Amino acid sequence: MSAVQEVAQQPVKPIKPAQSQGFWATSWRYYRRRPMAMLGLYFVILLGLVAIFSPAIVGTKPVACYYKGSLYFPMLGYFNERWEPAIFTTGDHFENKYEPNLKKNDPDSWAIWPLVRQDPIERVRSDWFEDQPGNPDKAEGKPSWKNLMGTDSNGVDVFAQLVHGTRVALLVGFVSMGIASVIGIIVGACAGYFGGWVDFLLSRFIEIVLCVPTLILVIALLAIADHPSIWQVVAVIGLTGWTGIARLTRAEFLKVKQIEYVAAAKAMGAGPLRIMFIHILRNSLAPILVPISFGIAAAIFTESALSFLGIGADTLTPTWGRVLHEGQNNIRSMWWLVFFPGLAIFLTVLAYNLIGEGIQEATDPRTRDA
Amino acid sequence: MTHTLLQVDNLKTFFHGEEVVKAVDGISFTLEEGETLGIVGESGSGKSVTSLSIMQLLARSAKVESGTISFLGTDLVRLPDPKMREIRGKDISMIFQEPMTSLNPVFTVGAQVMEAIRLHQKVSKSEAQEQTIQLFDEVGIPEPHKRIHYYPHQMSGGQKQRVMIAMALSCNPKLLIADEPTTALDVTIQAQILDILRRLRDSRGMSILFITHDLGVIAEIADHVLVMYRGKVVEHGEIHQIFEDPKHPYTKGLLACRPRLDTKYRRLPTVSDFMDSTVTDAGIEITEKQMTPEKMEQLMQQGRGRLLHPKPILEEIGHQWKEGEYSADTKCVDPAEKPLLSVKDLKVHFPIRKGIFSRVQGYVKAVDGVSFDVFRGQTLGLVGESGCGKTTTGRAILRLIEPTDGVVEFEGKNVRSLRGQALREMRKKLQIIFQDPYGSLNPRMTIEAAICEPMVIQGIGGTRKQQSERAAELMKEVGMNPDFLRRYPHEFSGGQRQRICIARALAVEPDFLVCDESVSALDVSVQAQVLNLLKDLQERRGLTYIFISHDLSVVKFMADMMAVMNAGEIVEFGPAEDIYANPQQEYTRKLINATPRDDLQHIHQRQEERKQARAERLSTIASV
Amino acid sequence: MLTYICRRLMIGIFTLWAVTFIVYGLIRSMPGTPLTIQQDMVSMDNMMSEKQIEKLEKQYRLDKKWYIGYWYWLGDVLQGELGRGINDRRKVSVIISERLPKTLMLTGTSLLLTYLLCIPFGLWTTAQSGKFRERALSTFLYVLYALPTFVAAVYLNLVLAVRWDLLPLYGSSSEGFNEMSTLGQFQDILAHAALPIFCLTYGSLAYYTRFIKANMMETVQQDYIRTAKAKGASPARVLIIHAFRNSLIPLVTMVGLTLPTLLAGSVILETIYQWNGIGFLFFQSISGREYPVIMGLVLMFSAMTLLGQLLADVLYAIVDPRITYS
Amino acid sequence: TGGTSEVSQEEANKAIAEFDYDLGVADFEAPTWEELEANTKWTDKKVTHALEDVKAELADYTPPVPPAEAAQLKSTNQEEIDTILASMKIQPKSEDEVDWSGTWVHHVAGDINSLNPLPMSSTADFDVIGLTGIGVINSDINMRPTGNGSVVKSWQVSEDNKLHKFVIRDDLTWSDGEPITAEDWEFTFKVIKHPEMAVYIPAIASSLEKVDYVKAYDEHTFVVFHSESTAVNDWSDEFPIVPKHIYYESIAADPSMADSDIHLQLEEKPVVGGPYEVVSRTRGKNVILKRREGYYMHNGEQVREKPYYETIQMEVISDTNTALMALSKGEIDDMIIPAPKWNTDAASEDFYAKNVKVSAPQWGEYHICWNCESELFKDPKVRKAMSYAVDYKELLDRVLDGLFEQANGPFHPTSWMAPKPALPLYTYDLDKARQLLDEAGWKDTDADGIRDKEIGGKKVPFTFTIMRTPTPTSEKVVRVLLNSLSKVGIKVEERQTEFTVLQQKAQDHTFDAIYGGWGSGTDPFYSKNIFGTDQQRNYGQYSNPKVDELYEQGLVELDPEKRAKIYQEIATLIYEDQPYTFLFYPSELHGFNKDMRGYQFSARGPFHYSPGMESLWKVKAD
Ligand SMILES: Nc1ncnc2c1ncn2[C@@H]1O[C@H](COP(=O)(O)OP(=O)(O)OP(=O)(O)O)[C@@H](O)[C@H]1O
Ligand SMILES: Nc1ncnc2c1ncn2[C@@H]1O[C@H](COP(=O)(O)OP(=O)(O)OP(=O)(O)O)[C@@H](O)[C@H]1O
Ligand SMILES: [Mg+2]
Ligand SMILES: [Mg+2]
Repeated sequence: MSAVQEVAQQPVKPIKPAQSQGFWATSWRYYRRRPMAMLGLYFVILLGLVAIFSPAIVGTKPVACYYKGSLYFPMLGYFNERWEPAIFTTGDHFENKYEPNLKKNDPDSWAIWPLVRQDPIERVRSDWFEDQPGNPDKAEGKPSWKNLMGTDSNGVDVFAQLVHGTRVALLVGFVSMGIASVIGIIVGACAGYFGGWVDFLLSRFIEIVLCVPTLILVIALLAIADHPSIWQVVAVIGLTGWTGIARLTRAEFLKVKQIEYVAAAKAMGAGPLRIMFIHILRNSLAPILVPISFGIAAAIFTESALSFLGIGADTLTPTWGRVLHEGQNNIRSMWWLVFFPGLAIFLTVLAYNLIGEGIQEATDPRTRDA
Repeated sequence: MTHTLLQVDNLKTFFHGEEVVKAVDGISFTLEEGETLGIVGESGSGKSVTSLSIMQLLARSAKVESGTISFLGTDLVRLPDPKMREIRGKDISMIFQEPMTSLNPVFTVGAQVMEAIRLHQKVSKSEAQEQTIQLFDEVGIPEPHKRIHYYPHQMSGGQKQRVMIAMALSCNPKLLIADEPTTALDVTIQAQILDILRRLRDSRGMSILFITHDLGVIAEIADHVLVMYRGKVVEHGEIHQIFEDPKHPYTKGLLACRPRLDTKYRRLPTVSDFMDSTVTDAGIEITEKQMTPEKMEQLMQQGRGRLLHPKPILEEIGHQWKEGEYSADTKCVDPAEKPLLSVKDLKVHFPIRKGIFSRVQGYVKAVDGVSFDVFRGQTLGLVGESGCGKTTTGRAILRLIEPTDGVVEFEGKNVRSLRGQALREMRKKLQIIFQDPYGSLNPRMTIEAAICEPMVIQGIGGTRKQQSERAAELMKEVGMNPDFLRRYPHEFSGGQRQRICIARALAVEPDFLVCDESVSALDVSVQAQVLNLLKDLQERRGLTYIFISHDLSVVKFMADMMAVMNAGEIVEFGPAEDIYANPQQEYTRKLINATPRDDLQHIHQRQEERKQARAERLSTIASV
Repeated sequence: MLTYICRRLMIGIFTLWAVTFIVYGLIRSMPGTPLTIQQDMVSMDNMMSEKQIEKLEKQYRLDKKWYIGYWYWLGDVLQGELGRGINDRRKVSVIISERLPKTLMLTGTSLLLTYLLCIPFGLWTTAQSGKFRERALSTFLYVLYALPTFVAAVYLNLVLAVRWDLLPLYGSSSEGFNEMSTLGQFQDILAHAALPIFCLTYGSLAYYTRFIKANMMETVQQDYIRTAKAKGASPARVLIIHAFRNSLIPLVTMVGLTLPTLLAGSVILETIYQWNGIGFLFFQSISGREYPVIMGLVLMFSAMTLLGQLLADVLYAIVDPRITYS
Repeated sequence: TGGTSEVSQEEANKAIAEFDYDLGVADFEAPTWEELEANTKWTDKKVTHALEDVKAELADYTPPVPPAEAAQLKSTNQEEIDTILASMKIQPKSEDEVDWSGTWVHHVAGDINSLNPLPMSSTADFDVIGLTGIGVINSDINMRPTGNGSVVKSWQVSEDNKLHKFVIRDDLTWSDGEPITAEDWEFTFKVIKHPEMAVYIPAIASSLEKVDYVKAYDEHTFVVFHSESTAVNDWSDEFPIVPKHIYYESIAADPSMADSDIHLQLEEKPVVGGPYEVVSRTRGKNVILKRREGYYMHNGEQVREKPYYETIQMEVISDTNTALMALSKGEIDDMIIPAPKWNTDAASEDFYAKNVKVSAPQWGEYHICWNCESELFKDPKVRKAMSYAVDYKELLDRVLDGLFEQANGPFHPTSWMAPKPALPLYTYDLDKARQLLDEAGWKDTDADGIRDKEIGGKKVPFTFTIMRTPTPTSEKVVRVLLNSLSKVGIKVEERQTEFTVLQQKAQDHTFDAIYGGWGSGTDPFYSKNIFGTDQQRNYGQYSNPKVDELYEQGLVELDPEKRAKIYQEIATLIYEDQPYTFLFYPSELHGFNKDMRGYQFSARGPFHYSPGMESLWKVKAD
């Protein structure tokens, strides 16, 4: 019998190179397919762009200007005061009033202005721009076309503060949680994987850090620093905020290391690092991702809470937490001081969580296709 | 008078992952009440998916594209979930293929069976426990009173499988779907289980959908057989018809490939000896090939012979080297040679704790004083009933479990004293294929990564690219499509996963390999291919194996020396052929006798018994 | 296991020693001493004389190096004496125990409520994962999360206490509480605690719910869940009995980590609601550099933290039989 | 818990026997009565009856508008505020107007630490003790010391002003019925002076530093022996007293006054001598005071003014938002309104429904303190430049809502010690500031936008840190300065620190600049510890020998006219040296329930003088 039978209607695919992408590359490929997760990512990227271009979006210093025969970029002053060309400060005493001074001192000058002419630090006065009245303050500072999100009780534009505050909002979250996750995961992984006396020592270490109140640590550390800035605060949040992650990692490792594939990896001769970070960690992401994604957002709260307690950043750095804090003092009369930063924080929390959820789903081959 | 219990019509179940996988592609069959339908087929041909489609328990990415599954007149495909739930467990129950991962790790096995009972029967807790103990007893779990309090990880593979069986049987379903229910069971237990199934079927009119690759088992139990190949049914017929007069080349191949206790093959024929499949635009074309006698001869003659222990040792253990009794190419190791692996008085005792605060209650003596030597290039077969400590022995050798006592020497070095780099070196040479293939694959690693990993770790195989090429090659060698490399473990069938594990173990080109039930889930054709591969490697590279299996015919085919284990101890040790021909122990004899038989006479006899039993039942029903 | 617990408790004492040693060092290195504030409290017209300051420094052991001061403190503790408040001259144990019940009432209820809510939320969102209603609930919880407590507290007060006069504005009990009937007392406590408990609870819901969901999503992929379904167990049963049990490990960790918050209280809420609890005390003690009180509180927090960790570790072995401690 | 004394009776007895009350005064040999009378020439000092006097003064007073009408005003301008103040200060014309059974719920922001007057430390303590305690000296509304007529019969001083003799009235009783005698003063003084007690009562001990002894010569006469003859000895006569018969044994047994049962009991219900007594105390919540009959009635006769309120409830609310809501809701009757809330929460309809708000000047000032020893601020020119760089208009009108006045010195212009005529105010003049900085050698030589100067061979940029405490106003105020300084080429970092940290750095002089404020003492002599060389509160290390000398003179000069001149001169010198950049004089902002009457504002607010709290009353509802 030499029947030729057609068995399956399987489509014949071109034989692809068998080379497959790495775990993370594949995860990224799947991540991209999740619209909500991508939305979250886009939002964070948007925040990043806003952070980078904040002085061009809103500010009172020209993005670029031509003055007395040279080209300047005064907006850089928003990143660092020293980057503002001295000719405008100690030189010709512009006192932040660029428009009238440019015209007065050099009729040939020209300037490219930020999209919105508002300042994140100072109240814009009526003599700053020809066609722009001064900012209202206190309860009069309701959102309006001039001040999109209103002004705070000093008359400083809230929109400008939020836009410039994204720099801190992003960095605080990423840096503090970056530090915390790295320490937390490493410590937790070692403790959970090795067990025995390693676990014993590391667990005691975790406990000690857990027990030392952050508040005390913050006050003590900031006292040591000569010029405490937001970075010290970030460092402290990071250096103390890892214990939860470490405990969760440890617990997951305790569980996952019992599973057969760990034994399989051991049998292959995989070293502990490989087993910990390639085999177990990938399978323990679920509980760790949540505190991280929330932690990134929560750092904004912590920053504002610290300023509530009287420790924290200098006020010349606009932050969301500061506007919120300002809102707290005027909570009944100036709702916009709470609403807009609250909204920003909400969107950030949402975005980070969508990303977190996306990562979880994209890294789990069993849920990827669903 | 019978009526149709299950009717599957043109069922198509596809997976929608990165590419569409047509796992089940238009199959139809019917199952009468009280009937047993055996499904055999190539590994990955869609057997499990079919059964999961019936249960409506498909993975999230799977979808029933078309077709109906009519169970007693209701279409299960379109049945809302609450209704389906009433059917599941009560009317249809299922034994899953991989018992290792199918049991909830945080509940005692007893609790899990009791739950199944109490979900569908109104019984008290103690009654349910009573029933559970009885079920455990029936499926051959020793000490059921104690075992119901064990957690899955404390049970051996076969024991877990029996728990699954007990669970599925607990509610007297109308339809039992058994997906490879006996892969991890030794033959005695397997016989016992088949007996139970037969009894239940005949006394209660239960229908069974029996999926297996083991034609012997099919022969023992099935009325009809369905042969699947790549998602399609290629042959369907009554049992004796299939065995007597197979039509499809694939079926013919299957029947021919199976190693029997009495075959004399050195290498096994594979399905490719019976047919050719070519992939074309239209699909797959199958051409039948004739098995020529020359080829048969070649299979009988070519390949390595057996390599026995040095003569003095043979003498010592009571299997004297008798010139002429062994086949011509059977050799003995030179007496001067040192054993590659030497196990002395190995003991592994697991503490048993009870309650939260209580201390160790006692010990399970999983391995209790095992000693043996394995020489380079040898295959040691390790058989014994399920739970006797085979896996534990294998793991203890690799130090995946710290032995309680005893010495394991590999290449003259005590394995227990190795640390760090030395341990790594040892593991490069010493590999193990785990009994639980699914569990031993990292769910978040593509199998390419999984197969390449040992090469990466041991720093062999050249560049990444070369490593993936080698991975692709290995895939081909174990009979799988290299395209699958980008998939994840959960996207494979049971047999495919097993092959992946084999490929992974071979990736580092080890000197010594412990194969723990490594071919149990493979259909005979693939099994033959893999076994041939292992033999070839042994011949080419002088590999040494410890081959753990409950399938005596496979062990006999593979092993040079054989150890029979019982309750943690080796009860018989000697040249494999000797032991088969002349078992010394009652225990060994029992094992050999219990091997399923698939000769036609036996099948006819079974069918006769069957008819009788059915007639009896019908008459009792009529008289009521 | 019992020996394990005993051993851990012994080690815990050592850990406590290390923690208190570090904290003592830290608080002594914070700028300012109890005297800094006391000097300021003296009226405008007067100053403390050098002599007086010296005397006080001696009394508070500020004249000694911090590590020496620590041993004195430790000596007192070993004699069962935690020292005395500086402003409030009572014994530290008295000061703390006076406030503890109030804080416990808030935090205990809130923690209980959080877990009682987030577990069903977490399970529900797992079951409904990806559906619109799940998204809606999650987003709503994120909104709550982003809503600062002090904002919610003030608005709730404004509406419920001032405008509608439904609930008391602040405080933990009404005047004449002791004369009320038991039922009346209960109602009174409930009315006073309602808002602070709400404010203390709502924010963390998103976090815990998401946490549970994340772990559950991991678990429901496992094969044994399929087995449970094959038994015919209802989705709720599958989720609650089979899947949930398997995602308890991280949850237990979380419980262990949140246990100490029972004693921590919340500075902001306690201030807004004039709820004299531990949180406010702690904050006040730090600003006042009330070393003995800080140390007493730290000792208490630490003991609780250690207990939380121990509890979690013990529970691991209970919820997952594969984990053992030898 | 902790209520039971761990000390056994025997131990207690031993402790009592061993406790030497004279330990703190052992060095002083008091003269006998005869010696005293023989060697001293006494002059009488004024003794007044505060409440009676106010009543008498206002007996014929007609308010500009009826109080009920004034209560409708919303204090949007000074005129309205003045009207409210003028109308509300009235005293009842007849007994019937007063709600004698009224309750006054008085807001205090911090917890009441102690009901025992000795260890009192917070303003809230001070409020309670003001109502429950008695003292011999009152401060009148102009902050001048007078004898307290409801306690003393006569007050005489020696020629050198070192001996002060008091004869107290014989109708005074403690709340447990025991008479109050001169012994109680002597006893209390010894307790305060006792070295062992210093740690428990640091505040009060410091006020008696310059008093050698208080001796009771008979039941009603005691003499205060001052160690120096100064213009402010009168104030040292005033210290709170505790009953000897209660504390004599208990303090000896338990000097901490916190452990033994009796002290714990006294802490909840002290034995007091003042118009009110404590009926209940809930820590962190409130203290409820009741009018004490034994105060104004003696042997069945009314001997003093009957206090208006039957109950005064000191309600602790630390959060101002909550307190304001409580005020709106009518749950509290008065509170200090934080400046940022004046035009917001305290201007809302629900606030005015039950309340009025008023403001009145206060003798305090806010400033930026420059560290005069630092390289940056050594030069007075630089400090002056700083003062020119403050945008006062922005600060006062915008940031401070026009509530406060610009300051130019330590003394409020309305006070007797402020220079007359007033010194000119500093103006916002960046060009002047630049000029002064240039003159001081600070120029932007490297064109990086920041001025610098060569100091000791090293180029030092003009950057500094300004510290402040975490209050909303401080932040805004400092911002104004920061913004303008950045325009003159100075980079300022602002550092918000915890109060204690700030305080410590101030005391250690490890700072560049601090934003801060001083409240007012009773007498300008206190400012010596702020501006005197090396004084404890001289955080900025300002030093001017002339000023030091003047302070010495001011302290001993007894003639008020000459004294005023001395302090005016000090203020002028400070104005010239500008160790501080003075910013503003704060006003007391206060909200009252519409039912309240009788409040008048002293330089320290409506309460902290005599009669103060006692003069407030509640109108009877119709
Ligand atoms: N989740 C999945 N995604 C994609 N493909 C899958 C998935 N699960 C199974 N498959 C594919 O479906 C096909 C049928 O699988 P099935 O499990 O039914 O095989 P089987 O006949 O039971 O084989 P075995 O005997 O090896 O268990 C296989 O080729 C497998 O690779
Ligand atoms: N962790 C453990 N704790 C307690 N008992 C265990 C544990 N692991 C295995 N056992 C017990 O040890 C015995 C031997 O188990 P092992 O897995 O070696 O059997 P096996 O011979 O491989 O059986 P099978 O063929 O069924 O896989 C079994 O009775 C099992 O219940
Ligand atoms: Mg299968
Ligand atoms: Mg096994």
